[in-house]
Amino acid sequence: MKCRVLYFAALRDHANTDAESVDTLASDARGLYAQLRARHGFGMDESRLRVAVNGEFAGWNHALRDGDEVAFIPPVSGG
Amino acid sequence: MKCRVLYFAALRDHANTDAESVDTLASDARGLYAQLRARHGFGMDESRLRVAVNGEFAGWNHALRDGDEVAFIPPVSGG
Amino acid sequence: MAMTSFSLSETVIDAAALTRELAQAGAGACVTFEGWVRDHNDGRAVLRLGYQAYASLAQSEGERILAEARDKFAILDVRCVHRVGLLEIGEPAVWVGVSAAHRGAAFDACRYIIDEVKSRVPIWKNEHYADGESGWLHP
Amino acid sequence: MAMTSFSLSETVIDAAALTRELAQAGAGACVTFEGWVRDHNDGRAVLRLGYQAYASLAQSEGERILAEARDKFAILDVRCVHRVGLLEIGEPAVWVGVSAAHRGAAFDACRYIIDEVKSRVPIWKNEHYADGESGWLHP
Repeated sequence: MKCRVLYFAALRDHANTDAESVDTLASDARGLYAQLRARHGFGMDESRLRVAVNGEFAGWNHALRDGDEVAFIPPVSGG
Repeated sequence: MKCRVLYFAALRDHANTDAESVDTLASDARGLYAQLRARHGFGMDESRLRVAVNGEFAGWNHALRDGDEVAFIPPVSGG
Repeated sequence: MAMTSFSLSETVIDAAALTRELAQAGAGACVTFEGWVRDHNDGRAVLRLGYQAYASLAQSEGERILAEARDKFAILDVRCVHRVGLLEIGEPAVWVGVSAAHRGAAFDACRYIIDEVKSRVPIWKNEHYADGESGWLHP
Repeated sequence: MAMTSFSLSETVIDAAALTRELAQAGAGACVTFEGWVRDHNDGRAVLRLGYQAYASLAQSEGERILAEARDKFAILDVRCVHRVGLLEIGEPAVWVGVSAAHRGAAFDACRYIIDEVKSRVPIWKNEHYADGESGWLHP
């Protein structure tokens, strides 16, 4: 299946893109991040990130479906 | 001796003036307020007031001198 | 600066201009408090307010409070303006602004200042009620 | 109203206009917080900042925080605006304003909102340093 992945801040710099379409066999967000971490060499451990699926925060075990929009949220620093 | 007495808020309404010159034999602020309370019929007990002499907060036992400016400060309600 | 941080005003408080006075390159936080004239108090409809001050003592006590805030909290600058005279519903009666490197000190100092101003500065509120009465508040 | 209380802005925040939106006849207190771009952080000189947001999630999470504040505190109205894009030193990066009948709730709600916004809303700060480097802050 295909997911749309959004990147922000340090992950965006690292991936060198703000979004990409990803073919994945991962069943959940955790598996997808592991796949992308291997591809892009992200230094940030899963424990520092949050996940959002289709614009809502979700758990790492969130089951992915074809066409989902997934974002991995680095620690925020607004304000 | 003579003191200048300033009135504010409810005391001003009661005395019907914002200030007056007072001949007094009182040795301290407590005595002066007792004298003025008798004259004007102020309902407010000394325990609810603070005293200022010459523009600074002072104690009720503050010894008065000729020419002092004395104010009896009702509970404040700014803000 | 310490001598002009507190003031009484007979005219409308210009919050934007006051906020600009607090600006410093090292300031990361600015907290302001405005006290507005409410249309009711203790269940009575209020039409407008009059504030009376013992001006010279209000000035010195106000400055004393701001100096205390500078001592107690890690703040960079501070202003407080209190209105005197007649005010309509909704007008700002008092304005407090604090700038600081970090927000905790700015919040704490702003809260400290308005609490102390309300309890210590010789200013009195005269409420004019819808039923035609008026009265000084002496809490 | 609840759907437009939080917003992201690419242009300068107009604090005076936002404050006017909070006005209500029953409001006696208004507390505001502004976060300003500081000229230093962790000992490094900062020239300017860039803010990046996950806009749709920032919007919904910001609104959620304001709804929580309305539930937790006796407040009348609330607004929060966060800048995105490039900001110069001294510019307001975020503005929070709360009106309430009484000041305690206004202070508590304003503090709650900025604390939650800083910890939960997906917005990131990129600091541009005097030495030519820049870096995303991921505390």
